[in-house]
Amino acid sequence: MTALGEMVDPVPGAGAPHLPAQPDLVQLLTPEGERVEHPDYAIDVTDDELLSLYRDLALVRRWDVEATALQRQGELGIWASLLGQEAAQIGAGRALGAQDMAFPTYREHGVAWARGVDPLHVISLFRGNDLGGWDPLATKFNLYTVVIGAQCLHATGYAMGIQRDSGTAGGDGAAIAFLGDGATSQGEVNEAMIWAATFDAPVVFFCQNNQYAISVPIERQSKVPLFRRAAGFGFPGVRVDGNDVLAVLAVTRAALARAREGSGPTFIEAFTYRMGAHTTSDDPTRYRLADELEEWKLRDPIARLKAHLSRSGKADADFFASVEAEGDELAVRIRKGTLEMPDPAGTEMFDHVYAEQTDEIAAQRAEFLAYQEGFAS
Amino acid sequence: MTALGEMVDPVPGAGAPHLPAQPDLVQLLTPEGERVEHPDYAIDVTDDELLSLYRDLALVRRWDVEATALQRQGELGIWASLLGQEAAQIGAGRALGAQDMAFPTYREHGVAWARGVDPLHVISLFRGNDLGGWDPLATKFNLYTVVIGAQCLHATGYAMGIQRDSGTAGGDGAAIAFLGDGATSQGEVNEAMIWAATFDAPVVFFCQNNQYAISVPIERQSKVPLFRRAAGFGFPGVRVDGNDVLAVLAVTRAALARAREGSGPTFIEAFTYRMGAHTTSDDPTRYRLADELEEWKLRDPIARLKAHLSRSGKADADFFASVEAEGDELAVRIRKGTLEMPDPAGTEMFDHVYAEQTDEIAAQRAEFLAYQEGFAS
Amino acid sequence: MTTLTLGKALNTGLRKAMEDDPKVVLMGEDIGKLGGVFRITDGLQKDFGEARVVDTPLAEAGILGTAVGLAMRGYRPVVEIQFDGFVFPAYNQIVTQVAKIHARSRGRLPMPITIRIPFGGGIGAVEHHSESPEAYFAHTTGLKVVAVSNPSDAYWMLQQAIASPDPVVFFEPKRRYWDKAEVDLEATPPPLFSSRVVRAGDDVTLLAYGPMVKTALQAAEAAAEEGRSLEVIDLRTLSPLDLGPVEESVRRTGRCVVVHEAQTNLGLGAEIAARVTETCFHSLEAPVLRVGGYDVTYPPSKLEEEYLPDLDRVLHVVDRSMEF
Amino acid sequence: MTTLTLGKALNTGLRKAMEDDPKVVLMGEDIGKLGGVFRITDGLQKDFGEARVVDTPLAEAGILGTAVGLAMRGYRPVVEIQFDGFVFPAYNQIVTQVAKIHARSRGRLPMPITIRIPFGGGIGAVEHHSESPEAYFAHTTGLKVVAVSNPSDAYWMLQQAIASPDPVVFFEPKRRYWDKAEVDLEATPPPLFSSRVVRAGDDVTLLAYGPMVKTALQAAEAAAEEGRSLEVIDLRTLSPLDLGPVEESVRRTGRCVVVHEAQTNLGLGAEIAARVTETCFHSLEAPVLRVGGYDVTYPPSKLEEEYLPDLDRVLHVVDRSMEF
Ligand SMILES: Cc1ncc(C[n+]2csc(CCOP(=O)(O)OP(=O)(O)O)c2C)c(N)n1
Ligand SMILES: Cc1ncc(C[n+]2csc(CCOP(=O)(O)OP(=O)(O)O)c2C)c(N)n1
Ligand SMILES: [Mg+2]
Ligand SMILES: [Mg+2]
Repeated sequence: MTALGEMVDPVPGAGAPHLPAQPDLVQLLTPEGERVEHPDYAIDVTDDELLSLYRDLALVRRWDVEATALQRQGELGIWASLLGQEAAQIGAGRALGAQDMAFPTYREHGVAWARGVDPLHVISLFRGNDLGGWDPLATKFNLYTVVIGAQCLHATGYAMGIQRDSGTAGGDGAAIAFLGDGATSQGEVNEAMIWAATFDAPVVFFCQNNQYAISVPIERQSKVPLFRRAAGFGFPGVRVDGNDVLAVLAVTRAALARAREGSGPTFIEAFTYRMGAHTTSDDPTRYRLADELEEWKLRDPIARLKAHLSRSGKADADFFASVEAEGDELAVRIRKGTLEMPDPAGTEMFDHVYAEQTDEIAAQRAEFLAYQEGFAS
Repeated sequence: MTALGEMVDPVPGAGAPHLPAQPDLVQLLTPEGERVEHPDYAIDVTDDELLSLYRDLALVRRWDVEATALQRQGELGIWASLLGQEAAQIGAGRALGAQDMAFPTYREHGVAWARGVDPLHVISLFRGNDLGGWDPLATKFNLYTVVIGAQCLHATGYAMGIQRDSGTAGGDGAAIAFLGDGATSQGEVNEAMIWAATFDAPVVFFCQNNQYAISVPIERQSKVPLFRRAAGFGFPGVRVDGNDVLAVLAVTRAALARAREGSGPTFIEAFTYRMGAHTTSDDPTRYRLADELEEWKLRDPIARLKAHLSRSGKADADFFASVEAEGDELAVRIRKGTLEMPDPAGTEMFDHVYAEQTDEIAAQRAEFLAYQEGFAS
Repeated sequence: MTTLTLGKALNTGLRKAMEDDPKVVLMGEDIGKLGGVFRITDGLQKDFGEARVVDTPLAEAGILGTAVGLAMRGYRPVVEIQFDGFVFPAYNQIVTQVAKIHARSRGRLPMPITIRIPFGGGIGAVEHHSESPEAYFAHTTGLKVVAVSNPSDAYWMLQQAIASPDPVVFFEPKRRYWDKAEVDLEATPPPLFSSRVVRAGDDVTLLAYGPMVKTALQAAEAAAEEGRSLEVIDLRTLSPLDLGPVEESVRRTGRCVVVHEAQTNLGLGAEIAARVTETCFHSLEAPVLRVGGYDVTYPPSKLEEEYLPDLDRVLHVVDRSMEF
Repeated sequence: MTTLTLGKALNTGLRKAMEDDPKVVLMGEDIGKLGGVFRITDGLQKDFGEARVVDTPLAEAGILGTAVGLAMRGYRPVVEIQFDGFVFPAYNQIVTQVAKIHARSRGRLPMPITIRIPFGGGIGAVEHHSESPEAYFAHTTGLKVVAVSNPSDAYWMLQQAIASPDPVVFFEPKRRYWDKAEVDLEATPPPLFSSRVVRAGDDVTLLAYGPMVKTALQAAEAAAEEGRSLEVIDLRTLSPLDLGPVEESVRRTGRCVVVHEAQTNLGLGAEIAARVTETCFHSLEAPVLRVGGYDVTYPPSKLEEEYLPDLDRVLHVVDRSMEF
């Protein structure tokens, strides 16, 4: 029999996950903002990079807060908040190279940001204006995928395409699939890992274990740490402190490099916490205790970097004020852009079903227009 | 990162799988018929039990050979041979207790035999007379499931039922799901393992790794030994010599006992070889070398036990002759029973779609009968 | 008589079914502690325990596949699919197993599984949360399919579906969850697989089910004001279909219009048109006409009002029927 | 002109498509070394290599899901589903991803994926190997669906499907794989999404597709001997439907019968009946009638001849049509 190891996952509902006590957790910045080293994941970041990471974290949170407010005011149908997961997303997003292609779920606003996607394009989806408004090929950021886990196979297939394009295993660029802890239970997600292993596909599975799938805690999906799953499929898994942007950056960079050089997939479990509701439709007080959130606030990913920057003297009050001002501008732009967003034309729904329009849909489109005109007259 | 270990699977296409060199393989009887011990799997079998195991192995092979012949003669639509996998199936089948429920694929004739299913009931399915003729609840042997892997979730659900019936985890009895090496790639199979782990369900996943999924070799499904998969889901996996009926019996017994006592699932990889074609429709010469088969013949599961019984003096020529005679009788019974099998009535197809017949189907049945009578007149 | 929302009627029906039969087990994502994203299972885990109200891992095939195993062990699983668009990971289990096991086993393995699916649009949601996949199931031999339109049916039909020895796909009109009506908890309900005339009329027979029954009734109301009399039939059962009342009606009216949210092409309206035309051929003064969703991908929510059939589109097609 | 079996015509068409476009990649179970269980991909891995003819792990969702990713990367995946009954594990990817991504992306992500499915019964197989699931796909907006009936169409339509920028579900009549006919490899084929009159006639319009075209032609032959003239139309495309030739025919004959192996309830015949009745209402002398599989679980093979429509059942229904 295979020994299972002794490590037991912290139980989120039962108090604080004791991150420092996790022997396998990769961390480069403690919750107190102290820089620590990890034998496998040295990272070389300039002060400017650190500042710009901070800026990204702060701005995506600001975007998120504004979007939540817009939803509350009836301007968005729904919003899936990334609150608490900024470091996981910015760390992963900033690790991506120009050739890499990202396959998000519906919550990766931070990665979208790092890929240069216009926040308003993300907002328009949640407003109900479109099903995905940005250019997924130009931004190298696929459209949001709502069906849990479906994107993991897309990423793997895309990675198989990279292999074929370069003619050498690995080729140029890699794919990265984002997924949640809940998604790990979907058959398709497991198939994606099996395929990736079989074909040594240059793909990274980046799992944000935010402890919940809506109301269902992680223990219902796995009794052992999720990163262990990968070994069963024959490739490495690693658990990183998802609230530590440096560690995430380092671990993701390493995994992407490994993929690009033809050594196959890696599974990254970013251990983090969803500080807000699942979406604006959700009421987390029904399934988790306030205490838990309080514990996690002590590990806030932004406060942590801020503490590091302040204490080490890498940033001063002016810097933080300037980021805040930038955040204010961003919020204004988002709000204004949202309110001014024109409604889509009714004919839109007929125009993109197929690349080659069918007579049937063309006829329904004409009928629709005639019917609408009947009302107008 | 999790170390993956150094063990590399033998590549069936590239010569012989070097069974003795596999450190993790559980074996109690060498290919030469020598009894060896394993620290984790002591087994206490009486001589009578050994003889009856031999008898089972020989008789199911005889059944199998007869069915193949019947198919060649046009009496069966198709036949899925178990040739080479007798020990895996009899070992597992004989490990089952009266309360345990088995969920086969389409090849577990050996398990059917051990459960007391009438071979003619299995034959009638392959003849095209029915979709499964035995009583799955009375025999505690589910109907054959052709959709690869679907039965693994059924077994897990059944095991969850056992838990509920007894009111205590584990309860009385366990479920066992049979699956092939190819099946391990199906999403649903992985979901079954996830569920089983989450709920500590009393279920054993018994995978016959016969090296191929039709033409596709095991390396396409997994680059690491299959039994390792289980650890990733949080429960034990074990690799047993599938051509060693004693080892299979011991390992399966232990896994079932573990399940029954509430300790959750086990994954068993029975390392074996499909000595015949995938089914009678298949031509294995298109995808594998004759050498490979020759190598495996040296590990024949029946010859191995026979050698042990002979050499140890536990059985004499009379015994083997009597088993052969019994086999001849069985073959005659199977052949006769097959040829005499009445064709199903046309109305059969209308009668079991629902437990409560619908007016619609009743009307189609009447229409069908009237139409048939139109021809008769 | 009690006044209940449709959602609360379902909740009450579930509770009753669980009290009546200890073998009823509920499974789904977020149905336990949370009580379901629509709160249809609210309070049930608290009262019946975790063994009978199971928060499952996030895997729909897993939900249906384990339900099959539980059914084999004598349980009556009632599973919740969180939204219509998320039933497809379970499709293999539903189509190749749930629907076939009774026939495969010649009746030895009944599959008394109820698959609850909140369906339809109109709630302003993102992709996959507003679909009407009923035809996929109605086309599948071995399943029975029903759709409820009002609190009373919700209460009764859910209990009947759970009591049915056959697998029932149970469609709930999610945008009507908050609609209220009187429910007689002591009544004798009509059979599960029966349709029902919900408004009598003479000029055109209007068929609907699920969320569109309300729309059809509104259309009939509006038509009445213009002196046109629509007979509205709530189909209730989509497979088997109960077309007796429909044929009786069409023989009187000579005209028939079917309304559903699902894409028109190969939607339920197609089958009904084919059958009614065959059985009522000489009575029909117009072809059976359909008002369905357009044959396009379900649009972003800002466009769903234009996509979904509404009172005006129904009346428009009724007019077309009258013009024949 | 070359004489080819339908299976060989498909093989030849695949080869041509791969030669013409280096982005064509074949994926499926056992399609490489074995050449497919029906040998449709025979020899292609040897000639085009393992990167272009991929023996996949045993997972249909994996096949379709990775095909989506390859399509995003500019490839044109042609996937084989080994048998009709095994497409359902991939159903989620097909319905929620393949069919929707073009619309989701407003055309930025075309999905030129061809899904080859051998379908239909009559080969004496065990469960799940004889089904006709085409309506599930035709009802799905965003997919296009075709079915071939003869070697020439097999050769041309497969290439056209692969060249199509949209996802095409390509149904192959497995029991006709061994049927031979002349194929003109230099011809200009008709458009992919068009139906075709394959035998002219005056009394009844008979519609069929895939394996049933041959049956329909045989029925027309037999009817002719009794002095009854059937016009046979091979639908070829199931979504979109090309009903122009059908309507033209029905306006002349006044009668229409649709044949398919699939269960009748909500099969293609339903949609065709609904549409043809609407467009030809005043020409119809009888309702559009359907000859399909009974609405039962596909039976064990000893009963499949009684289950499947055959020449006699077609003629029987033609008679019923004439009696109206
Ligand atoms: C196939 C499918 N089933 C159910 C849902 C409904 N649903 C949306 S989000 C969610 C939970 C996802 O949890 P996780 O994967 O942990 O991601 P998180 O939301 O925590 O980021 C569920 C069940 C869905 N979108 N897709
Ligand atoms: C879902 C599904 N896909 C494809 C098939 C066709 N098929 C039948 S057996 C088989 C290979 C199975 O291999 P494995 O699981 O190793 O079992 P074995 O036949 O070797 O015992 C395949 C692909 C199927 N039955 N079900
Ligand atoms: Mg989560
Ligand atoms: Mg195998």
